[in-house]
Amino acid sequence: ASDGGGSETGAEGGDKPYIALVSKGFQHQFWQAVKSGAEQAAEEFGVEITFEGPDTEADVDQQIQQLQTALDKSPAAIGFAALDSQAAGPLLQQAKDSNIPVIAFDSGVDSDIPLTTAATDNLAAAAEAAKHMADAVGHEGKVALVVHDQTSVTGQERRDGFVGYMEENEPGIEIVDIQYGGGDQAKSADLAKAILAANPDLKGIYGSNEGSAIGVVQAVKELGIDPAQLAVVGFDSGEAQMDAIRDGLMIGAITQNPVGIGYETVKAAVEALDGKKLPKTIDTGYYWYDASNIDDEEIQAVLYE
Amino acid sequence: MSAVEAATSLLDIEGVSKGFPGVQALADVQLELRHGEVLALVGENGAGKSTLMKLLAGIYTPDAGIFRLNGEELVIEGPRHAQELGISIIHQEFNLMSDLTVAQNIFIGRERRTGGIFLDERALNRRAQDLFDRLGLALDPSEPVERLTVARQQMVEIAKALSFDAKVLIMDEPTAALNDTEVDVLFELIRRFRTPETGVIYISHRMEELARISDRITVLRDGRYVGTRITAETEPREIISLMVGREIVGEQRPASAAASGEPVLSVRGLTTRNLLRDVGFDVRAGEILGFAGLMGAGRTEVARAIVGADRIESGEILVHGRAVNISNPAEAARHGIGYLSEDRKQLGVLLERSVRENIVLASLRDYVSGLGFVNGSRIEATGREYVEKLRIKTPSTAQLVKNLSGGNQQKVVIAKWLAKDCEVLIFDEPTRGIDVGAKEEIYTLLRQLADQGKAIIMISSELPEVLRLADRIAVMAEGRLTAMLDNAEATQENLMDYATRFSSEGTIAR
Amino acid sequence: MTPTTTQPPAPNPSTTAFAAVEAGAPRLAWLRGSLQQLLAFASLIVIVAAFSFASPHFFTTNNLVSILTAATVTGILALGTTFVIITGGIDLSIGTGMVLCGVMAGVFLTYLGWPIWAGVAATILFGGLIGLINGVNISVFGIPPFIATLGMMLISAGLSLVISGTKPIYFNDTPEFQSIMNLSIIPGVRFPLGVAIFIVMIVVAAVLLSKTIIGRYTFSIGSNEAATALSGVNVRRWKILIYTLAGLFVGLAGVLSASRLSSAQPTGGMGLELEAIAAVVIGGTSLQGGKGSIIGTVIGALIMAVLTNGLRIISVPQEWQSVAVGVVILVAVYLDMLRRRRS
Amino acid sequence: MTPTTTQPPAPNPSTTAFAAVEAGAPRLAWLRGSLQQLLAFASLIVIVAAFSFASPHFFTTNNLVSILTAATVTGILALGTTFVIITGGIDLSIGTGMVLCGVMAGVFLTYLGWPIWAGVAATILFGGLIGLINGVNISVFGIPPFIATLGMMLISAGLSLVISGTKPIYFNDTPEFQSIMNLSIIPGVRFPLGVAIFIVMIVVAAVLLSKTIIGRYTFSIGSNEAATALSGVNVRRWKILIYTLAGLFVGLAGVLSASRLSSAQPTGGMGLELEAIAAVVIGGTSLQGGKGSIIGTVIGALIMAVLTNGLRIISVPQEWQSVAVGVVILVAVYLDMLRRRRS
Ligand SMILES: Nc1ncnc2c1ncn2[C@@H]1O[C@H](COP(=O)(O)OP(=O)(O)OP(=O)(O)O)[C@@H](O)[C@H]1O
Ligand SMILES: Nc1ncnc2c1ncn2[C@@H]1O[C@H](COP(=O)(O)OP(=O)(O)OP(=O)(O)O)[C@@H](O)[C@H]1O
Ligand SMILES: [Mg+2]
Ligand SMILES: [Mg+2]
Repeated sequence: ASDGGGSETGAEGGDKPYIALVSKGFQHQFWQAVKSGAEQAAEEFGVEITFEGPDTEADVDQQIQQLQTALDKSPAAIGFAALDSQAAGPLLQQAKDSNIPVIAFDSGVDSDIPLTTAATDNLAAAAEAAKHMADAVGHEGKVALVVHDQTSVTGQERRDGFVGYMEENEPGIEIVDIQYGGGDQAKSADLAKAILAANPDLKGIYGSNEGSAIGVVQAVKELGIDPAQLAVVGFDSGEAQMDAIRDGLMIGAITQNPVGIGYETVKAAVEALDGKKLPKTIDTGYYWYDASNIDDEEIQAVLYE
Repeated sequence: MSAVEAATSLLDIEGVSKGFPGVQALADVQLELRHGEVLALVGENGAGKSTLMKLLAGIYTPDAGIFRLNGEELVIEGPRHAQELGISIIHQEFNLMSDLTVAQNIFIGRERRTGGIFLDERALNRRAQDLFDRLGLALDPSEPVERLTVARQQMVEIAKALSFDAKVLIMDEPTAALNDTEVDVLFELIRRFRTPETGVIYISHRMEELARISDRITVLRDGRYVGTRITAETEPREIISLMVGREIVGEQRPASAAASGEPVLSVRGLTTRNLLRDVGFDVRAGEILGFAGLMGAGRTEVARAIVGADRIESGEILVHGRAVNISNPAEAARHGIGYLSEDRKQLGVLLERSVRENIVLASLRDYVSGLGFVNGSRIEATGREYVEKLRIKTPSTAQLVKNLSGGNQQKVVIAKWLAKDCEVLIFDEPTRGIDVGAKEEIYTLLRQLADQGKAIIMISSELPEVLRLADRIAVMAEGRLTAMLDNAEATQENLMDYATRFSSEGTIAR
Repeated sequence: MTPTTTQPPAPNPSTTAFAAVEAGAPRLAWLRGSLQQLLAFASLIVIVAAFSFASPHFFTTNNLVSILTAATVTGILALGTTFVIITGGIDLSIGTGMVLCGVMAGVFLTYLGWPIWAGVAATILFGGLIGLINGVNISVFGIPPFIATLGMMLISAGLSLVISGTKPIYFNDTPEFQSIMNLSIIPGVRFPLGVAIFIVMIVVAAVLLSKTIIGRYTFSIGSNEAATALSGVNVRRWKILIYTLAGLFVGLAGVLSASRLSSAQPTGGMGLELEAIAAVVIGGTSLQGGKGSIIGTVIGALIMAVLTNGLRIISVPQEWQSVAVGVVILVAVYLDMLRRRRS
Repeated sequence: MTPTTTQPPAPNPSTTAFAAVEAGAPRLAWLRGSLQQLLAFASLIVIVAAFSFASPHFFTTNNLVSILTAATVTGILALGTTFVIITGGIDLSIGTGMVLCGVMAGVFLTYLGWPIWAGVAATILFGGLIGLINGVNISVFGIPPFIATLGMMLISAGLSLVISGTKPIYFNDTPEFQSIMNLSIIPGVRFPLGVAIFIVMIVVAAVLLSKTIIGRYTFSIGSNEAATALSGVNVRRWKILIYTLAGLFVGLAGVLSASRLSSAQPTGGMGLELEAIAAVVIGGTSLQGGKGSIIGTVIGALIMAVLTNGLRIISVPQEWQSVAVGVVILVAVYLDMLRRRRS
């Protein structure tokens, strides 16, 4: 320990402005990619950041505590991806009262406090996945969903976007089962196997995030199902999913632009500190990728391993 | 004892049977307790004494039989009901809550509450203190029970039983853990408890006590009623033969200090933080060294310090003249020293494991092949050998130890150490709860072991036992060795004298 | 022939011999009761001092209040669990049970539109009901506590989703609901009502455990259940009562956590039981039963909350945080052991 | 005077309230050894029969193999934990410890490029090391098992992230690695090698527990640790060994789970410990120590796996699934109790 005044903590970072990011997750690849985007921006704009998120996306309370701690460190600005906007209400108010600008990211914060939101339109992205699924199964037959979470907004939007598209546009397609695997690969694999056992004539499965999608691929492998008989559509990237697409086990997946989300969030925070006017939303976009375009430069830029 | 003839029956039991899987513990047993008497109940280990008493205490339900209290037939529905009927019992095994204080234990279930839930600890302690004053017991009401020695726990049990307004007081081997002095206190308490309205059932394996305290003696054998005798008119020999079904010839005291072997274990200047002060002695191959002393004199602590169960402050342990460093019982075992604890339930048996597993616990390594496999059939053979040798009453060696009677559990612990080939065996109260017949057999076994060249330390609170068996006798008081006598020099009187040599005048003999 | 002397017999010689034993042997045990907590408390002080030294943001009124706020919900759960653990039992259902209670608060207040006091009372009683069912399963049906409360943990987790329709329930009709936890009761300082409730509950639990019949039987059952039963205590009924009591604390925790989040979140709660049990055990309560204290539990809960907060404040990278918490818990408990052994 | 009745009357069931406490207890214990497992087994059969009846897709070779596959990793964890629980201890670190072992497999095979056999062996030994540390913390430093392994749980969770850099590690250099779990060993049926390994480990664990000295001491220590120590058994050393053994199982589980996913996932694992402990306890092993069996644990693990799979097969809505699992566990264990009491 130093013998000085003890003021040289990472949180203070000398004279650089400090921006605290509280995300919805931390451990998963997706969030790590968001983090790396944020770090890029931090370097570029000369700010100090910290990046934290709860262990699971069900843990609203842990996130609230992280937000509280972030506020107690008196940051220059806060980036926040709310698990539940209303639950964070009092703290957001506290931020506003202390004149700390708040930038929402990943999913909207249902409040007028955040100056802007950098996010993917999950409903549209899931609909895009559904469209490709419909094409792959020839617009008829049974499909099922393995979703990562039943209660989170992203889980619900990626489910509802997919289901909604099918209901509206694809009368020949029947959704026979929706199960939730918490994004855990082994668990998702086990439940995909159960779905396949119960529905031997299933034509396709959609996995709503990386862990779910890889779990489905794992089930296909373990059951030795001919990939031509079963269309697997995924979400997000990661090496395993990219390999599965290259190997033809998966027809393709939707990727967001997590690096972009992180980057835009910090950038917006810096602009807010500089007193610039921000747009209401920053759409960070999504992309469909499959064997045909996976190695394109544009796609590679938004994929992470 | 005019009461014996005149008195009417307080408690009457007829045709009682109770079976456990594989064991018929009681078959058609009868018993009559008269007003104002102390009825001794005797029998070999496993004869069914405790089982019968547990039926009276409402813990077991009989398979058949009739109970009458003051002539009135009744069914005992549970422990609470038994208490309400005025039946109070001191169990053979302690039933104390070790984390609670003495007073809390005594009045558990009978607390006085204010406002429905609040307790007054001070009032509770006062109540307990009143009780102790009345009984003349030196117990601290606010002391946690876990800190009490076995003997003092027994005192708590006794105080608890006497704190009920009981008509029938049942005592299941209350003196097994007590010393002569405490026995005197207990007998005084029993005498005071006895009124024309009350009666006591007293279970013990100590024959000499029966003559002192009981009016009549009822004998059980193998779960059956054998007979009842008036104490004053009966020779102990007759009782024993009723119990055992044969004559027991108690041998005489050992011829003389024949043991002249090498000192196997030597203790020098043993001092512990709590109690022991400069204890030193030798034990030779082929001898039995007895340890006498009052409760808390420190005999157990000497044993525990030797085997590394407790920390030594200063002093040396030498095995065959070489100083050894023993910091736990496993190391003691490696140096060939085994210790049989006085606390059977806490430190002796594995209650939930089988008889044979308990018997081979200390010697298990002898039953292991190279790869760590244990030889089950050899274990079974050893188990059977000791079950027969010590006449352990059990349907099989696979029986769980908790289903054995108290005395048979004690035999299992003894068997555990007999099965292990130790050079030095320290037996702390080895015959606690063991019946007269079996005691003789155990004495014989110990003597045989000594004759094979083993060194044996036997701690016992029964002076006759020490005199009967030990070649030399060490006497302790207040953590010091006050005497080391040859058997020939020792008498009950001088042992007692040395055992009460308190404070500085104690001389260290070697 | 029975001399009914009023005078006790003269103290027998052996009493003198007791003196020696009493002087030494029990010393260790004698100190345990009071020292254990002091030592855990010492660990807490050291940890607080270390963080205060490491960051100027740590030892501020606001942050200390944040720590207390973070400790409130787990702490209240831990208070109730202390009773259960002292009986030698365990309660795994407190985490998801609390979540279910939060959802029920939403049902009572938002779906059914009850007045706030009724909804809060009903929620706490609902927690009691969960505990009652646990108690009956354990006491009457003889299901081991681990299994009985594991079953309840799963059932509660599922029912929370079912009842809420897998969506958070917001307290739109009773916006005052959030003041139960959040209302600032000291002008100038952000000292929330919830923390005050926590402090009151600590006192209540401590009194219950040390001064009342329920506390006495809690220790007695944990110390030796069979012997307690043999003494004529209706152990079954008391165990049911103790689990019910723990359930009431769960209900209260449910109210406070829902109030804090201004919403009933139907997910989560898993893992909270381990945190609460950890607080209890760090505080010196033995899982074997028979020993424990409320003050110990409070210190345990504070150690956990301070660690979590402090590591964040000094910006330890998140992946290292759980390593640090693990190591500190091990070291803190080990030092306790060491000092207790020495003394 | 001694009426020598020839035949004792047949024992009839005890009727007082305390039958359960005392009179029933020995009876129960006498039969427990053999009956316990049969009864848990009966529950398993009933559950399997019910699902087979409810869905034609349940009782198919493929699905049964799926169930076994799903049971493998938890099952292997539960096998090792059985030893620990029989000693009266607990191991909360198995879930995240397994994750850490998977990450170490990635380090050995991918980062360090070791040959596959060396990497696998090192991973299993690494699991043993985790167990060894637990054992030392518990045995030498006297930290209660709950705390010692809770600390290790947190440390492992953190280290997995630190070591992997929070990224999955893929076994790119050793693609054969995935065949450890997935290789189909029976032509025609998709019977994976991993399941065969599970079966072998069941046998190994059962032999260790019932036929070797380590098993004997496991039971002795759990039954009465102090008495075992006074019998000259080096209890400390054996406890360290037993935790190390459990760690080796954790290492193997880490290999199998990483192999199954062809990657070392640095997250997750929390909660797995409760699943494994639940399997052990459902299988009749007592958390008090001294009692238990491997076959019971296997049945417990299968009950859990069958329930999870079957409820999915019959398409019970997810939110109801955990309710159903909870209820079935309660009922299954209760029926066990009931039948054991009766018999
Ligand atoms: N719960 C039980 N289960 C099975 N058998 C039992 C049980 N309790 C007692 N027994 C058996 O019943 C018989 C009588 O036991 P009991 O304890 O009444 O003997 P005891 O006369 O008190 O002997 P001791 O003098 O050794 O105390 C013994 O053979 C014992 O093994
Ligand atoms: N440090 C200690 N902690 C707990 N108990 C202790 C300690 N030291 C001694 N004791 C217990 O206190 C008692 C001390 O007296 P000790 O047993 O040595 O005397 P004793 O002559 O064997 O008398 P007794 O007839 O009571 O066994 C023993 O029961 C011992 O186990
Ligand atoms: Mg008896
Ligand atoms: Mg002694």
